[in-house]
Amino acid sequence: MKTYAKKRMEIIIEAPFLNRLLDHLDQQGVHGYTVVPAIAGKGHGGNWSRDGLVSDAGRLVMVICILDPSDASTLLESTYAQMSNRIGIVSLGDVEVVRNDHF
Amino acid sequence: MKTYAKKRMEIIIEAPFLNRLLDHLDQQGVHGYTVVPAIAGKGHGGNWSRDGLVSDAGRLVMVICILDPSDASTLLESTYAQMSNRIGIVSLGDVEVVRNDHF
Amino acid sequence: MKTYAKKRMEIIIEAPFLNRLLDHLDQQGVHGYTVVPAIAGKGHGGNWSRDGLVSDAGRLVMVICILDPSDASTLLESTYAQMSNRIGIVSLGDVEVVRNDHF
Amino acid sequence: MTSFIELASANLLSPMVLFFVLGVVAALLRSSLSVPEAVAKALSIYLIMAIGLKGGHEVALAGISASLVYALLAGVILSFLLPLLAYGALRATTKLPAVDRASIAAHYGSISIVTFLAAVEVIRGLGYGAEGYMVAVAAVMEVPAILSGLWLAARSSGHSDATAGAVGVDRTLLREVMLNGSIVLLVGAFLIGAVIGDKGMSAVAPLIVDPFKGVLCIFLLDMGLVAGRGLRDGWRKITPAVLLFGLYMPLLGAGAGWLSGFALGLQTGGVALLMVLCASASYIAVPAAMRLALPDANPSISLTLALGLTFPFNLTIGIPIYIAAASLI
Amino acid sequence: MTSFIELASANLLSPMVLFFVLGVVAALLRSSLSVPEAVAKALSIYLIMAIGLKGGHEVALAGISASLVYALLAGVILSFLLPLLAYGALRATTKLPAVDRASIAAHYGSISIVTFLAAVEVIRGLGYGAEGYMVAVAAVMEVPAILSGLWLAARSSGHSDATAGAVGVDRTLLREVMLNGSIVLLVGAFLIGAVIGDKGMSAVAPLIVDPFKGVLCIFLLDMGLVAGRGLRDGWRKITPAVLLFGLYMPLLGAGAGWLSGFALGLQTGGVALLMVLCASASYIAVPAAMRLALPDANPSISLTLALGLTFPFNLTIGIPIYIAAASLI
Amino acid sequence: MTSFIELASANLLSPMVLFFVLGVVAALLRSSLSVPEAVAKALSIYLIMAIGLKGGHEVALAGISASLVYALLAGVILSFLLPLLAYGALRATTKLPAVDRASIAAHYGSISIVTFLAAVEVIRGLGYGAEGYMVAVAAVMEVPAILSGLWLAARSSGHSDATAGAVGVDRTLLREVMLNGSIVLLVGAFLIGAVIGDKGMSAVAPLIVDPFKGVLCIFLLDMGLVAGRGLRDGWRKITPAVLLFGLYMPLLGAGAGWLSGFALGLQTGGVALLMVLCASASYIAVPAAMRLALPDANPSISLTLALGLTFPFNLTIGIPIYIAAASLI
Ligand SMILES: Nc1ncnc2c1ncn2[C@@H]1O[C@H](COP(=O)(O)O)[C@@H](O)[C@H]1O
Ligand SMILES: Nc1ncnc2c1ncn2[C@@H]1O[C@H](COP(=O)(O)O)[C@@H](O)[C@H]1O
Ligand SMILES: Nc1ncnc2c1ncn2[C@@H]1O[C@H](COP(=O)(O)O)[C@@H](O)[C@H]1O
Ligand code: NA
Ligand code: NA
Ligand code: NA
Repeated sequence: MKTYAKKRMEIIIEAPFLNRLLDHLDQQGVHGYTVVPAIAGKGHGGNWSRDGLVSDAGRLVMVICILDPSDASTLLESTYAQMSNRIGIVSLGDVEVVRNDHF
Repeated sequence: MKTYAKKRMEIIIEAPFLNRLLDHLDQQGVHGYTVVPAIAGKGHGGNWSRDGLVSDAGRLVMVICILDPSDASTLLESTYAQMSNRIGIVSLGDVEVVRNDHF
Repeated sequence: MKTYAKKRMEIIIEAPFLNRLLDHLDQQGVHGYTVVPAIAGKGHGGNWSRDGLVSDAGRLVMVICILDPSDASTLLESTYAQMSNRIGIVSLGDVEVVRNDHF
Repeated sequence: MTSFIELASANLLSPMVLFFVLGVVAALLRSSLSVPEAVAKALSIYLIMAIGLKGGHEVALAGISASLVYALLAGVILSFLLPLLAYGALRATTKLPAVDRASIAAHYGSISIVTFLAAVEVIRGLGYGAEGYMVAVAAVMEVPAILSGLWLAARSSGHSDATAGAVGVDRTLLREVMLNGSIVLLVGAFLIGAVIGDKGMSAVAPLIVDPFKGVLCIFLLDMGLVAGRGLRDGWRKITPAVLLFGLYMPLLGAGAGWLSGFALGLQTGGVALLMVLCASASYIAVPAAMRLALPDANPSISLTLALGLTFPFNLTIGIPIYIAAASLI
Repeated sequence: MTSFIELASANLLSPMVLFFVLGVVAALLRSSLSVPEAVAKALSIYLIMAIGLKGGHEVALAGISASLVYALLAGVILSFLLPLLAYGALRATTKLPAVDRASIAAHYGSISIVTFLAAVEVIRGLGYGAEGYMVAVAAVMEVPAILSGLWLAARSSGHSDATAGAVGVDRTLLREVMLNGSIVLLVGAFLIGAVIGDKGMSAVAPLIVDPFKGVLCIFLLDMGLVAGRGLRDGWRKITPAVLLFGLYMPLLGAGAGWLSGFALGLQTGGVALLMVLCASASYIAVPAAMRLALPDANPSISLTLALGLTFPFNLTIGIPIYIAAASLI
Repeated sequence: MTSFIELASANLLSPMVLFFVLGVVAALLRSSLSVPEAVAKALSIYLIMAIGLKGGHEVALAGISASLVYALLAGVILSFLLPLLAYGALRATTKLPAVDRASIAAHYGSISIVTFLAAVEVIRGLGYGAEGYMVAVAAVMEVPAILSGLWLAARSSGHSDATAGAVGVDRTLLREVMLNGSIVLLVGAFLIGAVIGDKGMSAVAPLIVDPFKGVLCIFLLDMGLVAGRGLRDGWRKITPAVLLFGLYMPLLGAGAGWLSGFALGLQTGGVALLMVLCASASYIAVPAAMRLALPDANPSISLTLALGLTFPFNLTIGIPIYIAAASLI
């Protein structure tokens, strides 16, 4: 089956910032993304766990975004600029998809 | 440590269709998969959020399936055929594993 | 934008073992990880679903850990040794990141 | 008709309606207020369990009568026929594709159990009598409309395009529809309510009966949040003609319910409840079934209609209208 | 023995048992009915907190007595010894590997708090007296069985294979077992119940006491769903001999509880409760501990036995049998 | 001052405080006990809804008075000014960077609704009178402190570094802060409580009023777990000087509340509640706002202070102190 090379961007970010990040992705013309909950984690800022939290602060979410390789570099740069001070990380991997025009 | 090349298939699909998708994977002889919840997303069909939903409709889940490269192409094709009209996306990436025979 | 090659380790493991796994990662000097819930799955040991479970037993979680390629092999080996008898799987993929020193 | 205005304003100032409005407003303002999915599910389990238990208990007290059997039959027939009415109305007034018409028709033939619950509270508050078996009527009205909708879709696609096979009602689908969690729980709780007797009922009453209205308020807050979010996003996807359908279809349905209730000789509250069942549209069991059976139908149109327009319409002014109409008999 | 049949059928028609059955049926039919994990955890927090508070309060009212101390001692000893009995029975009647025998034995030596709760409700409904401190006995019976099970596993693996080291009871494991959430909450709520007095108790009673049975019904619905799912999938993995164990082992345990309760001079309800504790098998604390300590043991065998067979057996006909037997004393 | 000791020990033995302590102990022991996030959110929705409804209902009964307006004004002013006090105190006694001082200051100017709830229960238990509108005062005190904190941060960063622009209070932020879920729900429930009258209130009372204290216990168990976890991990990140701030700042705030309550001529309970509001620090609305507005501030310092030190301090000995002080007037 014919597949097309795309990039898979994975952003792990603190929950209060999520809406702004998604607005940013929308503005950058990203076609789609999916948000997955995280339940615990550790980073330079120490570890956290979602259990029992009422506030969004102190909780992380993961945003998965499959995009065209030609857009990846610009998006990575602008996203990274948006996030720089925030608690969170961004990574980029290679994937193949079937529907080239969907992403 | 010796590792083996495998494919990681990631399917994001609307929840009501999940059981049928898993039945399909079972029939195709897939050895294993893991389902992860999604909490929000956006695609061509607009955006959605899981909060407060009672019905499965309008909610998405993510299925992760690590499989042998030799099976990947057939499975991608048959899965894609099953899903075509559905809300959702499929992507395929490369990973390495230790236990070759487990997948 | 300049990016650096890293490894993305994805561990799917039964929940009761999670704390020990994280302690192990800490001891191995891993800089960070994120834990994502899983809601259902299938493997050689049969299928499971998280719905309605009260006990941690019978439930799986996914640990995502982005690390330096130079550490990947050792970590894979030691993690695999820790887990061998457990219900779960480990896979390793390639990703790029912006902040080289963060991982 | 002063009494109708009194009735309507009493309804609009009830905590249930106000919490629904709060939810809608919060969602439209993009507030971060939200009810976690697990909690929304728990609330719906509670409400369905409670209504099933109480209904079963009441039927057991009253015994199985001919009028119960007739009412069940009427419910099944209404649920089968209302989709035809809705489908025809959509064809006459909108340009929606056939598959969307069929999907929406299935939603409107089926019922909204929360609208039913809200109406039960209002009717009880006003002191009207209602048959205890109306819960059973609600239960039997959930599924037939789905079959009608699928038949409409298959029929239309048979004429117009080639993918007819995809629409066929296969066995798996039928099982999934009949064994939808909310249906199984409603029927199961009904049967349990029918056998546990007064002793069993009084054991569970402090959970099931007393806090019921309060829980309904929280659930309606959640429904308001979901409906408001749906309106915010779905607004642009529906044309004025489709929007109008969401407001007149409940009245058509209620009309059919009024006639049937009259023919069945139900009490005033019973007639009003049958009207509510006919007027309301499903947003739990049917949407999931439609996603499985009619993947080409656009889910956001039917959800915006059922939850964003018809539900609030019924909750706020529909219920008082139906009660007023029922009391004319 | 008419009274036993009456007792059994009253139990079988209680809302608690019926909701459990509804859950099992829904799961076997593959209905989409499910209770979200977060809600199931919340229900178990509520139930454990309630039972702990009530138990502590009752003990504080009655004061610490010699009979309380003896009962606690008996509980610890029974929990240590019952796994030996179970292990032996499994070796005699099944071909399971030693590590599975040890794991199952630990489950059966420990207790099921929900079975205990259900029994308390039945016994109270029948008007039998029971010692308030039985909750404390339940608490002390949770852990010793785990240690016995681990000792059995270590002993057998010492003889047969080389990975003996992996089985040793390390410090971390012991801490994790003792500090399991359900155990900490039960003990903590017990202590709180013991000090808050009547005033504190009446402050929390509208949440903790009144809706208790209703919550238990929802929890049993969930247990039924999980048990039914387990049966559906686990059925093929257990042989008839293992299956049989899940039905006769509770009777063996209950026998040991009967003798001990008689020796301790407990009231009828107290004897029945001790029998229930001995007859029931854990499916919350022990499975998690076994996954940590004995990763080679197959978790689906022990869960199918404890939750799929022994739990329903005790809930439906076990409890009436134990009460009938206790009332013979 | 025997009465204070009595008061304090009665408070310390209340189920609410004991469950908080149980949570802290369980977390420090690394027990696996935890409350799922969805359940914690549901509990907070319940508590906020209940307090809002009751407050609105009481204000509607009493009517809008001049003293209500003055109290609201005082609340707004206190919430604006307390951060200045906190910021100054932190500059005088600690070496924290300006952005952390500003963030912490915002937390302390705002309020903790759970501390308020706990105080209401204690005050009611003791029979002191309190103004029904104190809930409204609590609501208006949530936000102004956030603006003060941001102003402090902008001012200091204007002097010292170049990234001043990042701190500016943009429109989006303001909307996000004002429309925080907990604020919208509190205000909405208050307004609903004000219009539903006695009939509406009695409909929801079995959920909203009766089980309230029990739910508060479970929520405090959860707060204890989160606070204990925060203490375990955050301990090393705060210096003794910062730690001290978490203990004396509530007293400073309470002092300001005492003076204001005296000036406003509030009843004893009202003065104590205003002290509690001034003494308590936010850990729901403010932390989320600070993460958005001041990403450079270290969130674990403010959370450890607000939830790990000040909250337990107020809950255990703060509330009795404030009541004793208020009763001196
Ligand atoms: N190397 C990593 N791999 C996966 N997740 C990470 C990694 N580093 C950080 N994270 C996640 O990002 C969050 C913030 O990291 P930090 O900004 O380093 O405190 C952590 O709590 C983790 O959830
Ligand atoms: N490019 C993408 N990257 C990640 N997730 C996506 C992407 N496109 C779509 N999705 C997910 O798939 C769902 C359906 O997409 P669509 O069929 O385009 O409406 C969306 O709601 C997202 O959750
Ligand atoms: N090939 C696979 N791809 C994704 N997840 C898997 C795969 N195999 C196993 N798993 C996950 O790991 C769990 C344990 O697998 P097993 O040890 O094979 O029973 C399963 O329940 C799945 O959640
Ligand atoms: Na209808
Ligand atoms: Na036992
Ligand atoms: Na304050």
